[in-house]
Amino acid sequence: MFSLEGITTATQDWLLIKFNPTIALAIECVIVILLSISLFALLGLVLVLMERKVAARIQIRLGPNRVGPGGIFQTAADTLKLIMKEGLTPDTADKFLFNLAPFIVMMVAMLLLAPIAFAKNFQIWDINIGVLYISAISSLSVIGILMAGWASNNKYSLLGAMRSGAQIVSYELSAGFAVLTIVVLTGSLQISEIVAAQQNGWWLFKGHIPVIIAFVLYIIAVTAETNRAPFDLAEAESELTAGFHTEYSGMKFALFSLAEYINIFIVCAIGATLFLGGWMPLHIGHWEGFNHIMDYIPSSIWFMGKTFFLIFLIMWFRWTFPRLRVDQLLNLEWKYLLPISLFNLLLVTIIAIMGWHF
Amino acid sequence: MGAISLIALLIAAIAFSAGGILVGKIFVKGSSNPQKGQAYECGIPTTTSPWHQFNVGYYLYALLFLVFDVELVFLYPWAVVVKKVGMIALFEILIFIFILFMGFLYAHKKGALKWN
Amino acid sequence: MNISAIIFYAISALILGAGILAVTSVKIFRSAIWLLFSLVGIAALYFWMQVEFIAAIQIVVYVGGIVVLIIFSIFLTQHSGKEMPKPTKSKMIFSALASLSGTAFTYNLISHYDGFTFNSSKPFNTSMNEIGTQMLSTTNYGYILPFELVSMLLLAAMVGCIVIAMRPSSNQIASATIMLTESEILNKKD
Amino acid sequence: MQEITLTQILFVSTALFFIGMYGLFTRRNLITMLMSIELMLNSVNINFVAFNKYLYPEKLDGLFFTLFIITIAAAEAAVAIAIIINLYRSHNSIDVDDATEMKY
Amino acid sequence: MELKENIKGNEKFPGIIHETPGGGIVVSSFDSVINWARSNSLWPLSFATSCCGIEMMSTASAKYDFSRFGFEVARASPRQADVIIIAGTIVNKMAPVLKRLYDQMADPKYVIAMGACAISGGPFFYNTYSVVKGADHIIPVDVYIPGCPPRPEALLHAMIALQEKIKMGMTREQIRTEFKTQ
Amino acid sequence: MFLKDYISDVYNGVSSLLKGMRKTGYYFTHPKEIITEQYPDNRATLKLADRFKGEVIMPHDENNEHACTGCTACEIACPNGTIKVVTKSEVNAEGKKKKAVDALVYRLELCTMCNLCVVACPSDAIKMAPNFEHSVFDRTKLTKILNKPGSKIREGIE
Amino acid sequence: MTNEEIKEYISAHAPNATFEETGEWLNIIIEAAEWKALATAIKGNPLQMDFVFCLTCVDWKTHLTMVYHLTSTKQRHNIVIKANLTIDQPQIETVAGIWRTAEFHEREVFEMFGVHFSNHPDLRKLILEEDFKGFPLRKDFEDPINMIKL
Amino acid sequence: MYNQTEIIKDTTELGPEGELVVNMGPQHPATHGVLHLVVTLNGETIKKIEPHLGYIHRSIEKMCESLTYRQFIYVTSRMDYLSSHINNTACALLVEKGMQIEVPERAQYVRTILNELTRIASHELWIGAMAMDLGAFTPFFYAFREREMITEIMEDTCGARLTMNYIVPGGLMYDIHPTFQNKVKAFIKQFKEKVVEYEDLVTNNVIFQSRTKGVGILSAEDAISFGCTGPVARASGVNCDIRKIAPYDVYAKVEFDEVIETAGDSFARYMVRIKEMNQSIRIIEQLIDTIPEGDFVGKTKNVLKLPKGEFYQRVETARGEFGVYIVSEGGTTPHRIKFRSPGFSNLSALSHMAEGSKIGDLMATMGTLDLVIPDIDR
Ligand code: SF4
Ligand code: SF4
Ligand code: SF4
Repeated sequence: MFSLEGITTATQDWLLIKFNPTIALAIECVIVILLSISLFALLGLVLVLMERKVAARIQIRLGPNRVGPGGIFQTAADTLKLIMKEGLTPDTADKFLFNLAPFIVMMVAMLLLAPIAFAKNFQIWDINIGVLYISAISSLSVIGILMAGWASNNKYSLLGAMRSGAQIVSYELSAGFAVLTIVVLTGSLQISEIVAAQQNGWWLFKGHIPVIIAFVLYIIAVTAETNRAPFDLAEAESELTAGFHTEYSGMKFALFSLAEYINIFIVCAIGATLFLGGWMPLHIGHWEGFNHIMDYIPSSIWFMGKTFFLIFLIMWFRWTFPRLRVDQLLNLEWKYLLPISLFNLLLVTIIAIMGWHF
Repeated sequence: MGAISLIALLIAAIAFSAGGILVGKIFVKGSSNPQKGQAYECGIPTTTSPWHQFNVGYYLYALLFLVFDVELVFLYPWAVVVKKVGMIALFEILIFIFILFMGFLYAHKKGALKWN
Repeated sequence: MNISAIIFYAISALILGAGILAVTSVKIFRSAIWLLFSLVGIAALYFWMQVEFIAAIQIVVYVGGIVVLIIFSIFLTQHSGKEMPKPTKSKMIFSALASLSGTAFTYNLISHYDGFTFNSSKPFNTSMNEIGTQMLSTTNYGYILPFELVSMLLLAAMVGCIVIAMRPSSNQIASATIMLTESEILNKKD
Repeated sequence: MQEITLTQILFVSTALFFIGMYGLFTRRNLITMLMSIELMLNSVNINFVAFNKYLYPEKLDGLFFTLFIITIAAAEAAVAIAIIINLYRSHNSIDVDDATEMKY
Repeated sequence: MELKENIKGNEKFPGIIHETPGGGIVVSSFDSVINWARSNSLWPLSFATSCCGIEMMSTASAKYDFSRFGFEVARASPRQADVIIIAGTIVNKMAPVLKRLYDQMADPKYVIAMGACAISGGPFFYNTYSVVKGADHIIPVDVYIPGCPPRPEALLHAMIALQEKIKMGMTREQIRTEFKTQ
Repeated sequence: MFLKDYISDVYNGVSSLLKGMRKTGYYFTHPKEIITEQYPDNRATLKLADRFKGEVIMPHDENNEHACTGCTACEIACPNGTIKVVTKSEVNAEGKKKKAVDALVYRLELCTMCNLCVVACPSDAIKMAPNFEHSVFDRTKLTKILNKPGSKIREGIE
Repeated sequence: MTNEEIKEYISAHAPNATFEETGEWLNIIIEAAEWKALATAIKGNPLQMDFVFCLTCVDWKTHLTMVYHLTSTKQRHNIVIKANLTIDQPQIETVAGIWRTAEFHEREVFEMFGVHFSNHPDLRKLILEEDFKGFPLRKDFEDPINMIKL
Repeated sequence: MYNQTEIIKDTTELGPEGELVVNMGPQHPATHGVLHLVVTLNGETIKKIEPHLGYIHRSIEKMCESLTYRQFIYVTSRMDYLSSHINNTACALLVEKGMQIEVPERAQYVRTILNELTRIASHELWIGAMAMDLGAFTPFFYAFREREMITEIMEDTCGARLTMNYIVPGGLMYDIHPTFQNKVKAFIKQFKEKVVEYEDLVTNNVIFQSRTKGVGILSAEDAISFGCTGPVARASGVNCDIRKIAPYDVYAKVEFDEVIETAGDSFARYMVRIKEMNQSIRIIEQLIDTIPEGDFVGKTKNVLKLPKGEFYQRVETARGEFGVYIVSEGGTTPHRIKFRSPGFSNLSALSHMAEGSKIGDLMATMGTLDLVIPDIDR
């Protein structure tokens, strides 16, 4: 893998030379569309396989290993099968909303890709409200779930949807506060600036204990926001069979689970950007030699490495903990996470104003 | 690229989902039977519809969320300029958060955060 | 027609179409969903006008908060699958006429008013820095007082909500406990 | 056609306002009425932002007004829904026609 | 008894192959790709009624681990499942439920009858008034595994057999859909 | 006091969770603990317990002879009618008429592997075999005739 | 408590009771009509028969016999109480209010034997289908469709 | 017969205001088989639970009336398949009691060891299944690893993994496998090492504790009144261990404690089972080295005929008291046979325990009741 900065600028230059600006823009759009679709497909395949492999390792078994070498085509087979499976719509459902819901969750997941910096200068749109944009768009995903749950006309779906509605909105708060701590330290919402601020050290290390607390809060909150175990009440198998997507089958179901995995990727990418310096290599103070060596590793690898580390963390949670009960889940947010993050924000503010961080 | 990219992404999402669903629609011929369209409820015919008014204990959380959400929104512009404005910003936010924390404590006292 | 205009028309169509469906749809849940689309459309319009901050807030507050709240309250108070009773024909026609004429009248007013002075000498700057600084400034054009007042408003709203929404439920709990004790007595008897 | 002018944006906001009004007239259900009011508030917000952008681009007051309107709308919606739920509990209906009778 | 021939080879196939009425089986390369995907991604419905269900759980457990074949995605909802493993006795009261579950599954769907009970009522064949004498009276079954209960390897064997059957396009499901399109 | 409880709550909770994660993390990093045996691949080395009750078989020796006298003891012992002994009259070498087994019909689909028939058989003609790969596509394939075609009763068994 | 004391106590409450001591435990045969009163009596002091560990019915072709196996978790003595019922109109008072486990057991006996438990709070079929005809555990039960005789 | 003539009910029919009637089961991951609960919900709170049984009613009692005393034993291992050995033992004991058959010491020892192994296997499976109900998947795999060792031992000796049919009236079907003792010892060693793992993953986990503590409380009086037995009753402080009250086989000779907890909640039930496994290990340790030599089966007639009369045998299965009640007319088949299953009574307490709690609590409660539905339906 290389740093992708060169490629993008070269392409853009070439396009601008060859065509007039409008057509160049159109072609770029097409490129973005193709890239994002393939990223989606690839991420879906990789993450699902990774999840299954991680689960298997933790559970002292082998995991998929018979489809292709080491089982790497397992998820490809699954996807192909899901595409080629009947996607039925129950007669009793609200057909329009039932079929619309997967589109909504997909669109939300896709829109969230825009501000993520995958590598140095490789970003679809460095929007000036970066992290706020992320929290805004991700708050839309709850609608998709509520819609799916209601439109299915199924009791499990509805209960699951309601649960996840309450859960997602609640945990948005502490995720927001955790993000705010970094905004306070950086003084900008723009992703590129946040990354740039970590030139000489990641916030996780620079920001003392408050940032570490914020990081922990962030991880917990996004785990809940993406409906992952131990907060997967929306699809709690033992309680609500399959939760809000009980009635979905085939590709529509695949879209839901794909969106779930993409959301995990995105929140982990954001987490890596905010706390672990995004594509910034690991730099330690004034160790010039060390920093130099780190610079040789391409930025995209840094970014992916950090993101996948966080993803692994979230998977590790899933395969370790039992699920919380609904009221405990909401309690956790309102009684623990929210007060702690409010207090933590004040601490960080003091640190930022006093300039106590490195 | 700017905002155009958002539209491009939207198109990508729609194309991706619609493509997947359409392929399935075209190539798979499903059987049909009267049970298939019925809601799944552990293999028992459903008798009551869920589209029926029932108690949700969650709305109180949604109410509180709304309040805190608006607060969070106001904190964003503040957070951006905290470093520039300095101490005043800290005091301003102290008052702001203090007032809201009062509300939070009130809610806690009243038992609004307790599941009923 | 340039791209920006096309996008504007698309967004306007979304806003107005979804808005109309929101007020005419017979299923209340669908109505809420249409409202949601209309609100998202408005956010898109803000995006189009390059006030991203407001757009984001529109989505966070309206879509993430208010619509979810509305949906919850629908579940609590409605048969969400049942069709709502249609208003009477005459009422519908009357309201439609009133609204249409209102629109026509206002539009007439706007399109013939040429008092709008376009002084686009300075670019429209909505960077977060600007907003933040002005919000926290204590000078003439600062919004620090409203900013602090907002917290009071939110506090009031929160207290109000809790007081209003919690009261009858405690009654219900009381009545439930009475019923419970009764049944317990009955159980104890045999 | 050229650039979009202020007039066109104002037309959208006007139309939205009257759509909200239509809803307010025809609906008899408190929640749907609340939804209509939200639409009307939003049309006002559009106006604020549009005027700010087109007429006074050097200032930000329109934005702040929108911001505060959204805040107030949120607070209003929260309280309104609390009231609606309360009303529903005591009357078992949130139809305005029923609510006027105040039976309990 | 040689697995390689029994399962890998197409000639010596366990069981009879029903000829498709009206012609042979044409498996185009497109079909074979699809069948490859389908056979390698059989998500079972977590359906277990009695003792055999415990052996099904054992098959899922670390020692036998049917996730190696990609079967571990047990779905609780029939909409997302591909195969019902009827693990256990089916009684008259359960029969409509099983039928309904099968009906509610999205196509294509397959059925494995696990254990004597699911095949024929097994130990409860005689003198019982409530046991269905074979699940294939209710829904079409693709693969039968005798045993009471069949050991986990036997279930894996049946799964492999089902995979082969799908790859050959010989499941009842596939034959039925071919009927329709003709 | 309240604050202390609060903090200790958080601390205890987090530490118990971390302990759990350490355990799973241990297994994640120790692939040696994996106990999976890979069934179709390990088929050559797979050794089942020799007592494993997989199906009832009737051992035949190299002369295609078995030990079944056709006494129907197994049929009587079987709790659910899995075995049907079809007998025939046979004229043996000395010219005496004798009952002999024509077909020992065994319906694997019904068998519950309870071993009662084996215990009941007076001449140990049948036994349990540790086979398990019985999967078929057609239920009728499961009805077997245990004595091989043309087989005879072994000399000297009454 | 010895069997003699138990007998004495029970005779006081159910004068028509006869006793039988051939089996493992003391068998008490009573009239169906006496059952409820006796049940209340033996639940309390001094017998404290608070635990019904088996409740079933036996079909003798001519009559049905309800069999209650009782024990005391405090004193650990077991008794078996039997009550004969007619085959045409088997009816006995419920004891679901005394021992709550009886509720389910009686429902089971109701559907399997057709014994009617008067005053039972919820006497419906528990195990069989709603429209099941007949009482399967009775000796004269025939089901030619489902039952294959060996 | 199974055509789709079933009428599809109109789904617009409405339940009472504010309530949601949800069917849980018969096909539901948490009902462990085919229990059907009709749950009336008010929000997430359970207002009423109504169990519907019979989805696996196999008419075993009727069937047994036509099976001989040798044959009917095998059916009992299909009832509570997780304690199949113990069920078989109960039947064998009853026949032995009725016909006064002497059982050799060796057989009694082996039976006891196997019974305890079965109990451990059953509890292991339960831990996995319950953890799964509560949303933790990994303990299931760890628990099955140990359980698999037991099944291996069973397979060596009895020839089957789950439904053994190893016990016959009078003793055992055949002698134990030569490696039996060594394998059991190896298992004990491994088990002692690994059982502490559950502490990290399950017992001490805050989430698990808060999900189970104070959930599904059953008081001692209720437990007795509902006829609960086994770990369920013992967690409420009722001592009801048949191995202590009416010892059979060699339980009178071994030392072990009856595990009693008093809280009566789901966590107590969990702890009872964990501790019970340790007690089982203790019993096995006492017996495994002292299995006497000798016959493995006593002298029995070829055709077993129980004398006229009534017989009852109680044993302690992994789920509680299992009773066999036989009315014999003196023939080769019983006149009436009744199995008193522990799960049936335990289930009847479910609605009492779960009413007023959340759906999530129902899973914890139901999980710790350890229901085996075929045992309940018979
Ligand atoms: S085949 Fe045997 S093990 Fe399987 S369900 Fe039937 S009785 Fe149980
Ligand atoms: S093993 Fe049992 S069921 Fe099978 S044939 Fe022998 S006696 Fe019959
Ligand atoms: S197998 Fe044995 S018992 Fe059966 S008929 Fe032959 S000799 Fe007799």
